[in-house]
Amino acid sequence: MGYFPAVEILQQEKLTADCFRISLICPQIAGSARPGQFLHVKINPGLEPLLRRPFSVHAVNRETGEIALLYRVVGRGTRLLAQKRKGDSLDLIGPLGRGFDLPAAGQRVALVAGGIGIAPLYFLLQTLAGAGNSPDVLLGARTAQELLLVRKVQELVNGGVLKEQLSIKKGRPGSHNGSLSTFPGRVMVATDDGSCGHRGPVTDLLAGLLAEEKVEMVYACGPAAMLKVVASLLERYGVDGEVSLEERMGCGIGACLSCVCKTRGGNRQDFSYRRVCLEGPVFKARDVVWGD
Amino acid sequence: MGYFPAVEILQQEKLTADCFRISLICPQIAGSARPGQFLHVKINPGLEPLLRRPFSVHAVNRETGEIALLYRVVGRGTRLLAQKRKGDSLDLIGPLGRGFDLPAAGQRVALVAGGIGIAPLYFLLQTLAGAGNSPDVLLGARTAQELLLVRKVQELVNGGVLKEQLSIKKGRPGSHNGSLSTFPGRVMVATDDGSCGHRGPVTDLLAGLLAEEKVEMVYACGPAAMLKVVASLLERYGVDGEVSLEERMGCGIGACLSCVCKTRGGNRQDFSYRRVCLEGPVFKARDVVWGD
Amino acid sequence: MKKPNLAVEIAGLKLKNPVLTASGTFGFGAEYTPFLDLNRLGAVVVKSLTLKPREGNPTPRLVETPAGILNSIGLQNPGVDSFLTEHFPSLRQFATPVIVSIAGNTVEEYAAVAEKLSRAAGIAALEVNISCPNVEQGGLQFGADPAGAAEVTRAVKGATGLPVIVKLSPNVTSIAEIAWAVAEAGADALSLINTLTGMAIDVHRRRPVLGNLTGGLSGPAVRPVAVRAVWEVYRVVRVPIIGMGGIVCAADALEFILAGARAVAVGTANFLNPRATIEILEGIEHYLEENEIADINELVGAAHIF
Amino acid sequence: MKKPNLAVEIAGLKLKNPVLTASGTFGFGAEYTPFLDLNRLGAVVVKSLTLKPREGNPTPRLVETPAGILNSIGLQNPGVDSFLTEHFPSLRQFATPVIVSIAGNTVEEYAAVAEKLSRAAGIAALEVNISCPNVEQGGLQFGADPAGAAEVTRAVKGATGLPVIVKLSPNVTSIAEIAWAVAEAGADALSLINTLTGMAIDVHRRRPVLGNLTGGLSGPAVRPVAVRAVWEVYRVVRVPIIGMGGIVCAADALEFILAGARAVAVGTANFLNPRATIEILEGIEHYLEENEIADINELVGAAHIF
Ligand SMILES: Cc1cc2nc3c(=O)[nH]c(=O)nc-3n(C[C@H](O)[C@H](O)[C@H](O)COP(=O)(O)OP(=O)(O)OC[C@H]3O[C@@H](n4cnc5c(N)ncnc54)[C@H](O)[C@@H]3O)c2cc1C
Ligand SMILES: Cc1cc2nc3c(=O)[nH]c(=O)nc-3n(C[C@H](O)[C@H](O)[C@H](O)COP(=O)(O)OP(=O)(O)OC[C@H]3O[C@@H](n4cnc5c(N)ncnc54)[C@H](O)[C@@H]3O)c2cc1C
Ligand SMILES: Cc1cc2nc3c(=O)[nH]c(=O)nc-3n(C[C@H](O)[C@H](O)[C@H](O)COP(=O)(O)O)c2cc1C
Ligand SMILES: Cc1cc2nc3c(=O)[nH]c(=O)nc-3n(C[C@H](O)[C@H](O)[C@H](O)COP(=O)(O)O)c2cc1C
Ligand code: FES
Ligand code: FES
Repeated sequence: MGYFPAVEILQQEKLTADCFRISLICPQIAGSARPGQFLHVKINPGLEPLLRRPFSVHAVNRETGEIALLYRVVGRGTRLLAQKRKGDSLDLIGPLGRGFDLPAAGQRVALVAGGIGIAPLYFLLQTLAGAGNSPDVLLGARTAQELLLVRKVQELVNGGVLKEQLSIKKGRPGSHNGSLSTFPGRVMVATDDGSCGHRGPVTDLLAGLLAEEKVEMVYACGPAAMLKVVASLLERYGVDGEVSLEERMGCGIGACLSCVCKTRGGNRQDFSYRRVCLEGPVFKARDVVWGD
Repeated sequence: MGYFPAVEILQQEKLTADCFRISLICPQIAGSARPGQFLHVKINPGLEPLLRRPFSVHAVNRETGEIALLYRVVGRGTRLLAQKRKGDSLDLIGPLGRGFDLPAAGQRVALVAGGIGIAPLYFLLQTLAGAGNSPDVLLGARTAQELLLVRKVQELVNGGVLKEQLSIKKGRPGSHNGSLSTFPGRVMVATDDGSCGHRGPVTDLLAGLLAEEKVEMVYACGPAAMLKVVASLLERYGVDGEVSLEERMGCGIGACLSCVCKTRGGNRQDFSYRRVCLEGPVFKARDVVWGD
Repeated sequence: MKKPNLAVEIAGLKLKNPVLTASGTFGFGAEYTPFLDLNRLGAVVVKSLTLKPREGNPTPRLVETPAGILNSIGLQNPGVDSFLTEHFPSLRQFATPVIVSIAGNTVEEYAAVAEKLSRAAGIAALEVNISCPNVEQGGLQFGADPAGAAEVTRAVKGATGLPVIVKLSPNVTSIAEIAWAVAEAGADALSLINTLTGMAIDVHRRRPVLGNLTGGLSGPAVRPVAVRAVWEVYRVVRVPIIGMGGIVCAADALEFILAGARAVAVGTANFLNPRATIEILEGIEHYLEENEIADINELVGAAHIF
Repeated sequence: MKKPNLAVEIAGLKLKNPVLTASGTFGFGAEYTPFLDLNRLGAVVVKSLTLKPREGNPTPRLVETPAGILNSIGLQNPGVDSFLTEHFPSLRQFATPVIVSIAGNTVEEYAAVAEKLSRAAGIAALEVNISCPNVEQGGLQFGADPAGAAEVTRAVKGATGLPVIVKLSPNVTSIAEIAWAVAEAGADALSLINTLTGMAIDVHRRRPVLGNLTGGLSGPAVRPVAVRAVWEVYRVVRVPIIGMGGIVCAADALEFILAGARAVAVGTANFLNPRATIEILEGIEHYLEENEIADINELVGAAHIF
């Protein structure tokens, strides 16, 4: 972990209407980051915005020292981040937090990404692919236009995919089973409006996979409501899994106790608070006490 | 007076180590501004900096609709202003305040600028020159390197000036009479360290001029301490004059009473407060009650 | 959809919308006519007036702080008589209620100013400033304790038939306690908050920046404190609340309304954007339309029930 | 020129420099060791401890506001025993005094925590937090009135031989009055300020943002309020003051020192820049050198004489 007050931006790309990928050069982070870890980013010096913003390490290139962030513009900070250009710099702390526990060799793995949740899972996928593990990847979004990185994910996943799966459906969006036949390493897509892949939540696809009883380990990132469903599916099928959580952060390094989430397994009967920034952001799905 | 929330920057030039000229396109202001008026500038949207900053109208081109500001970097706001580039925009209110009362035709005029005080006087000089009046211009600065716009001022002043006057003196700076022989319309220079022109305050030059008894109207802008000396010289010689004052401003339009200065001539015996933004920034030198 | 209703009633006063100007930041209204149509405002609240003219505090009177400003104007004003003859006649031409803020050194002075203003026709309401941190007298010595605040309120109520709004200070241990006392004493509405006492020091000159040493903090920096004040007071008193403190955009104004304010006042933001009031008004209207809320009054205090 | 003296004495404690960490923003110190050398700090003040572990408040616990943050952690802490066994042993390895902040639901709990800590060797001083706005008990009910504040102070003084620093709240009508009472009750030093009570409302969900509804405002936004508090308290009590509230750079720290603080604590700024404490320390040293001031103590309260 280190403090890098001026990390140069190599490139800022707009991927969808509100999602951007920023690449930076920071060999120390590229060299040490593990999938699931995050960076705490001071977008501007001074007061606006005041606090750092946490973003997952999205991709690294250990050779070139490049790292990438993938983010959605949701508020003031991300709006200002989107204005950054090549040559500007960012102030980073990281890599922070506990990353994903990598699966045992040969384990059948599925990654479940809701929206921008693909950010950390893509780095995990890079790592798994590098280790010869070719997981199923389930990608969810509201509409086809908001789907992120499908092609890049496909490239990393062993085996091909049906091409038509990925083109936006013409005509009335209908219910559709997003499952693809080529296996191992399937990329499945779900959209809320059915404009691409399965119509419905990405967790429907996970339910299908789990019913097939071939998945041994699941990694998920996305909105809390989605993760809650993932956790309950995993419990129902008795499958292991990890989820990456989000919470508002102050320090990012375990000092301020802002970012806690309720977990099982502490001293207390009901729950104990653990810090998303330090004990997380990745938790065992079964350890999280979900709110409503 | 108007509100112009997005005025495009045509150019930003660095003139000295800490002085910049910014030119903008705003035909309404260019068309209506009078010398001595100012603009109230929101340098950035949002909170940093929060308040507007007042800057004199430095020059206008009524044909092209261009206006210029001349400013010195002294704090947070001006530092951020100096980062603006061509194509960025500024949020302006103006032109504001009472400008200089123009001299009667044929009046012998002197302009006295201390440092960045040349900002509004240059616009006055433009106007006087346009009306065929060629004033004496006294320019003061700490050192030769900080002298501003000497050549441009010379161009506007009728008659030439001795060239060597304006080159930085080699060797040991010594005492030197900054007066130039070509008249009317002399440009005289004073520097604190004597590195160009007279060594000493620019008010020494004014004292010399007034002693010659040929000046009928004086316009001055610069640090308060300098203006105070100007006012006392004018009083001693019984010469009319106007000074442009600075005070911290909130609204810039007379509503908040932040920017007051002490003046004679109100209801009260001792002093009454008048608003620099509305009744000023230009006041009759004899009306100002100077502090210490 | 039908245009949502923006009209609110405060202290018996019908306002066409809930966006007011904060005393001391909008002069006597005329200053802003080059920038906006005063007729569009819910009401104009003018600079606090005292019985006699006041010169106010020495300069500097203003300093910028992080997301805020400190001011120490010190109630400079031309006095109530001069206001009535010189400023009020043009201001009352507008189809917008004029609320006059008053201050005084003594309870009697408050009453006297209130009486003078009540004799002039056309004033919509009085706002009683017992919360100015920038004067030795007539400010916080009344606003800082429930008994003093109630006393001024009763005196003004006794001196006028106009609706009386009392403006409270956040520089107290319990603003709810003061609000309660003032409401009991007959206040028709409450304005909150006035500025927080603060200070800035010039580290180069090694002395306080402001001529008056301390000043009143306003602007976005204080908004959380102001919203909390409205929230707290809304829970204990039933008189309508005018919320203010750091409002610069419609979302800020809505925070106050959701916390319990029936109207809002815009202060420091006028300095940043002379059209702030109008833009806030339009933003509120837009929010109502977008959320299909027929009447702004439905939102007042809505954050208390969730 | 010789290096200026940065050492100060607070409550009988010799500190090598006046830059401390603010309780609750620096964990138990270990969190910041990847970023700076704890040995360089004047002292480390740890998160407030209670007798038993506490879970703290529901989330969200933090929200950004203009130039500030609202937090409602609610004194989550592992309890004093677990601190002593798990966190303190590594922290005391550093050549920097450890000041332990304590809190409690009752006067007796404050005393009990103080007693436990006094039995452990190596603690430099106690900071008594009677000013947390985020707990039902053990916070402001003691800090909001002079009698309660004095009672806790006396109880802690009676329970420990360690120097006792009492941390005051700005959410009061007169912080000077409380400071006076606490000093009379035997406090060896004062820390000011804790956070200002504030609130933010989510206008989309129409409910308060924080799980605990209200929170404590800190960061640059509150600095003018904090500097004024130090200024006021310096005029009425003679015990040394530790100033804090919105310090992010050396100039900010110097404002507090000039206003009367003998030391400063850095809180929210640690989140923005994990090396903030060190950079502030270096900046203060630079200021002294540039202005040829031989001893930081010369600056303490210097803005009062001009
Ligand atoms: C460990 C972690 C990793 C993350 N990785 C990514 C990523 O790779 N890509 C991405 O787009 N987003 C990611 N997020 C969410 C991202 O941090 C927020 O979208 C971002 O902080 C919003 O900032 P804003 O100023 O635009 O929004 P605003 O709503 O204006 O922010 C206000 C405050 O709330 C906080 N906040 C708002 N939304 C969130 C959120 N979802 N999680 C945590 N804090 C929030 C902000 O940090 C800020 O302090 C991650 C969050 C966490 C905790
Ligand atoms: C009518 C008028 C015309 C001016 N014209 C010019 C000009 O043409 N060129 C130029 O360089 N400067 C001019 N000034 C001064 C200029 O406004 C300040 O230098 C500028 O506001 C400094 O801002 P800052 O953020 O860099 O400094 P900071 O010191 O960080 O500013 C802090 C606050 O103090 C105020 N302030 C600081 N210095 C001054 C000052 N000298 N006068 C008024 N307010 C001040 C700022 O506006 C701001 O509110 C003028 C001032 C006035 C009143
Ligand atoms: C320059 C200035 C002058 C003020 N003068 C007065 C005043 O005369 N009477 C009063 O009741 N409040 C006065 N106030 C307080 C404002 O009306 C308002 O309560 C406060 O500024 C908080 O709102 P804001 O953050 O929107 O400015 C003044 C505020 C400022 C900034
Ligand atoms: C997240 C957070 C947690 C805090 N926890 C405590 C605490 O446990 N005990 C305490 O006395 N003060 C606590 N404080 C208050 C700070 O110590 C400090 O008094 C306040 O934040 C003002 O300083 P700052 O603006 O530099 O942060 C906390 C502040 C923050 C931001
Ligand atoms: S963000 Fe401070 S503890 Fe996690
Ligand atoms: S700046 Fe507001 S009255 Fe002059």
